[in-house]
Amino acid sequence: MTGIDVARIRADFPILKRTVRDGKPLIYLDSAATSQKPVEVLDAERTFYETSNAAAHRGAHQLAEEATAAYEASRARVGGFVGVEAENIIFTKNASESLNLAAYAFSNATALARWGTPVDPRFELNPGNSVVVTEMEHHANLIPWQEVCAKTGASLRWLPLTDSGRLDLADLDDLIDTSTKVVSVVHQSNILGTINPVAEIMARAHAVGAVGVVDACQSIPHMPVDVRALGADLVAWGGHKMLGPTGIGLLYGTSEILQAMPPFLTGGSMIATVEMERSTYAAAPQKFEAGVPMVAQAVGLGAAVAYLEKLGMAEVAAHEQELTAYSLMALSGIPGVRIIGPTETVDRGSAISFVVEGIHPHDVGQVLDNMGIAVRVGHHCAWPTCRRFGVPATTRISPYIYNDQRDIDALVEAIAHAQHFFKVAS
Amino acid sequence: MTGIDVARIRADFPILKRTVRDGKPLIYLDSAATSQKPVEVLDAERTFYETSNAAAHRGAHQLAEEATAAYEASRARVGGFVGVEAENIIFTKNASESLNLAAYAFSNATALARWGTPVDPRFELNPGNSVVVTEMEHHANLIPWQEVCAKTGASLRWLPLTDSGRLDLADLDDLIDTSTKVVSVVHQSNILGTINPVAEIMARAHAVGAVGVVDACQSIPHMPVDVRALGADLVAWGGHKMLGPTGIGLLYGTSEILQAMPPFLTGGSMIATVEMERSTYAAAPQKFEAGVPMVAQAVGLGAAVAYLEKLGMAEVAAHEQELTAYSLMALSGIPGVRIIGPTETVDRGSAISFVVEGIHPHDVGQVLDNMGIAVRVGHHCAWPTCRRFGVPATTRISPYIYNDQRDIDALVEAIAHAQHFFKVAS
Amino acid sequence: MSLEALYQDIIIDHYKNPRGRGLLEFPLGTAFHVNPTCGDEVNLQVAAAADGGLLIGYEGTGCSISQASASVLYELVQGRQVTEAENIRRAFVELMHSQGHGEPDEAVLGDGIAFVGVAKYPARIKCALLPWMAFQDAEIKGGLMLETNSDGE
Amino acid sequence: MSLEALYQDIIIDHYKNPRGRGLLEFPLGTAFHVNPTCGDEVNLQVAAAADGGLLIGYEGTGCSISQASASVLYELVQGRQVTEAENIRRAFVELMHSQGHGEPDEAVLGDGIAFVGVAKYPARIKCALLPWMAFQDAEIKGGLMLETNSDGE
Ligand SMILES: Cc1ncc(COP(=O)(O)O)c(C=O)c1O
Ligand SMILES: Cc1ncc(COP(=O)(O)O)c(C=O)c1O
Repeated sequence: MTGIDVARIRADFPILKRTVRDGKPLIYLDSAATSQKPVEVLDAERTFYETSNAAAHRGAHQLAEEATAAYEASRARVGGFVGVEAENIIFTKNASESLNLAAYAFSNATALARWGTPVDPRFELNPGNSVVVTEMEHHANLIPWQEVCAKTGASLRWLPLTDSGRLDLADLDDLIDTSTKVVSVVHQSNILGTINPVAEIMARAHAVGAVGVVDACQSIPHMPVDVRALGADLVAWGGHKMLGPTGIGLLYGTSEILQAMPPFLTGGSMIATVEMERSTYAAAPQKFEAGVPMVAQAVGLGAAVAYLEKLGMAEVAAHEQELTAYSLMALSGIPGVRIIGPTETVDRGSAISFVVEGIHPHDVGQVLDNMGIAVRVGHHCAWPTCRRFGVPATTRISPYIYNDQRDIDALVEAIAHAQHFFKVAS
Repeated sequence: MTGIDVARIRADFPILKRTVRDGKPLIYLDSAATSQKPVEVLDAERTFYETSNAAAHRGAHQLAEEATAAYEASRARVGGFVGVEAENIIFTKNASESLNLAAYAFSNATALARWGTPVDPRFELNPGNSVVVTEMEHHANLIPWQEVCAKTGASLRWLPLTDSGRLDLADLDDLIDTSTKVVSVVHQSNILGTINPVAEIMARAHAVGAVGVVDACQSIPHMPVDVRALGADLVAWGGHKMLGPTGIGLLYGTSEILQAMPPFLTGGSMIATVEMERSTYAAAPQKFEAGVPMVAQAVGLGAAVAYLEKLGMAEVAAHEQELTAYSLMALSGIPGVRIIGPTETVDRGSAISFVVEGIHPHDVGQVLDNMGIAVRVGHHCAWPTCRRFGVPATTRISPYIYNDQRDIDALVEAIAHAQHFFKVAS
Repeated sequence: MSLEALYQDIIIDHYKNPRGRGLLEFPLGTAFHVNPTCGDEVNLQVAAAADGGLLIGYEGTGCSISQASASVLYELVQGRQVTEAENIRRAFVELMHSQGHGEPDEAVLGDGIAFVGVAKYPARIKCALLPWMAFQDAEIKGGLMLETNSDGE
Repeated sequence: MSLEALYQDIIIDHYKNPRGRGLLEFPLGTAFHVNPTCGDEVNLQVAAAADGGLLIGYEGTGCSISQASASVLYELVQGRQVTEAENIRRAFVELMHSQGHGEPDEAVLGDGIAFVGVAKYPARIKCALLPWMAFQDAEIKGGLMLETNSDGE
């Protein structure tokens, strides 16, 4: 038993009281797509709108002061949550924007250099250069790099996977070589649940002088993460998967890298001086935050962080670890069910993908949904990973702090029901 | 008298009941920076989180269905508000992102073409090409184009201003010539209040085969706008200035242009197929919406649109027109006050910039703030426009549906007080 | 709604025993469509017989709904004239947009009427429509239909 | 807080009658700083006299707070040794971060103590600090101070 009191936590999440599909109690097992939000987060956003709403960093009146203070307090809070200074945290709209921001540093610098703007050569890519990802990336950490390669002539490489769903690092030193200018890898896979040895990979990246990027979307919401210990230059994740509002994402960067990167979105609030012909830019984080920011969402995210800190991330991780062990055991026990990804709890998180022999994942999901159980089916934005394992799609559960073993028991029962309904061996 | 009942409207905005600076009632005249939000918008967001929160377009369970339906219903509602189909509306995080999305089409296409990806030649820029803006652009519609030029070798041109704050179109046909590939102009200036003849400019853009972009941030919240009548290919604006939540912006595009443009942010949900080496993309609007979207904010924005539709945009415009006439008269009547921008109501909106002789705008704003009046001071993210008028900054009022003549009376009194306090002639 | 109402026996039967599955030797038009959210795939081909009747070939992988829908499509349009087939296609599309309130005409839709329950599940409508969209696309590519006739479905 | 408490007479006086305003003929270091939100500008120059005492030149445009602050800066550090000036600068920065609760030492800050009210207005703190940041920067550029001594203000 961990220190997480699921019943008490559930009381903080209004949506968990609703029913679905003709009165079935909702069992939400899709937190890897997006988490639910506690009432504290909803209250924080609303209170902001009702008392301090104004354009942060854009006015001198009292509301603007309060909005700016609230926005910046949230930045500091998020920074503290992952062990860094406020000024190393950039607010984006989602993790995809954060990863695109990182990727565009390379295509932008390359284009700027071509026309004579001095840039940090680390970001300049040529046909001889390579970009390295893994075969288990979410599309958000794959396609931006494909686009970078298409725009610069660089080539994309990837670390392959073992049959058990781990990174195969046998050729690490060959794949990441002196041609490599950026290495971007997922910390915890959203489809396999695998937790990768990112510090080791980042060390190799730095050994060849490459910039290191980590996609921490599925790790930071679920376990204590000291982002500096990841050894990366840039770390991206989202707010909506960690109890925060939709519409807010995060990018951590070392001061050094943020200073070296060209801006991404440009416009108001990210400038130092502006003339018709040219502009100069503010220091990070402002440099990367053009336009009126998502202040209310930042405030909501601050409340989400406070909620998680109150629970304690070590407790959250322990709770999920326990649930993962239980789920792996329960699912392995069902004949015809195959887990796609590591089958032991070592270095794996609570998101578990599986296929049920003879039933398409979409149909599995439908039966589960009909019984009130919300899971995700499909390729989970990791289509190449599905191909690697020879499946068109999977069914995925992804529990969080408001789930317990009874939810897994219900899942097991529902899978048996699906097998019965579709008349496949069970 | 117009059909706008300010007292009734004010009752819908909780924040307007608060006091500032030691008990002064809040007089909010900074809606051009961001508007306040009626309780209907706050309720819609909250209800969404409490009942239907899930990742839109990313799941098959009931919550995901509801979230997707709510998100898409909002898209249709926003489209209807400006007279277009849902599929022509793209959700972004703010207007700055919308304008960057437009600008990146050019730098991305240029880079892609260089390495062999076929692109629509309208988006490919070379040193011989020009990009045309105006001298009254918000930084959000200036700096992205400066960056495009820096990344492609194209050059930036701009339509100059007359002393009365209007566009000087005398050289329109010379400035927009066959070298021009994109013309991007503001519909209503956020600093001068000027409403520009964008249809005429867009017609000239199209006559030379250029893409036409309009920044409608300050027009769509304030008057009925049929975006198609603007004659542009792309129109950008934000949600937070039209009663909607922070963290949501809009981009309208013709079907033809959206299909021709390369994607901007890439990742999940914007794809058709994905392999490690290459991906193909979904049709617009999905093509431009990577990652889990700002669903709750879209829902809130839908409620904002409903609120404005209930009032009627023609009524909103009439109310503001009346208030503009009153404000212009009142401000012109104060000795030492100079209005920067048109001094008649013809083709101008309610945002009015002014300087008070002998008092820096920052100090004017401070006195106003101390008396409970929230205005914006500074260059309003239109620094080159300030320079054009030989002022380092201005004080700007920007009333909206919840303001009335008493707010302007209070303003006039406060300006007199500032003149008294700083001992300048009044 | 009960699972039985969604997955009518007819659907399961077409899923487990697809009719006419396989590719054509000499297709006029081929369209490969994918449902990007779940990865369902249908490869659909059309050709015209000497009497103008349609010949249909198809293959695919995916959920029961998408694959059964392809089988039903084959059964309904194989051998029909293009205009007849178009009426059937439109009737099926309309049924899918009925939000479950449609009253499908069995004379037109045959086994297709079994999909009435699918229309209640927005995420599954795309599955059911997948082969029908590929069909329309294949007809356009094969020159059997003008693009402007397309209703965007 | 009353306007009078924010805009103390001393501030208005320095604003209307700036002390020592003007540029140096032979500056060692020059720093041009801008407040990007409001456009306030200060151009600040440093040089060292034969006795090591600082020589200050400045110009600028902007609000009363930023311009008065430059004038006070001149008054406080002109002729001082670099280390003395640094103590004054730190005391001023600290005062600005006191949120209005600071108890400034007049012996160190002279007319600078009039800025105590400014610390209550986050948006104005930047105005007051503008010349002081430019000062530090000019000292670094002029080789009078090491960059690593910078406290990032
Ligand atoms: C591993 C991973 N990376 C990136 C993303 C993209 O995050 P977002 O949807 O917030 O952009 C997700 C989630 O969707 C994810 O799980
Ligand atoms: C004319 C104009 N364009 C662009 C913007 C930028 O909008 P946003 O802050 O929503 O990105 C604004 C407002 O800030 C504006 O007034």
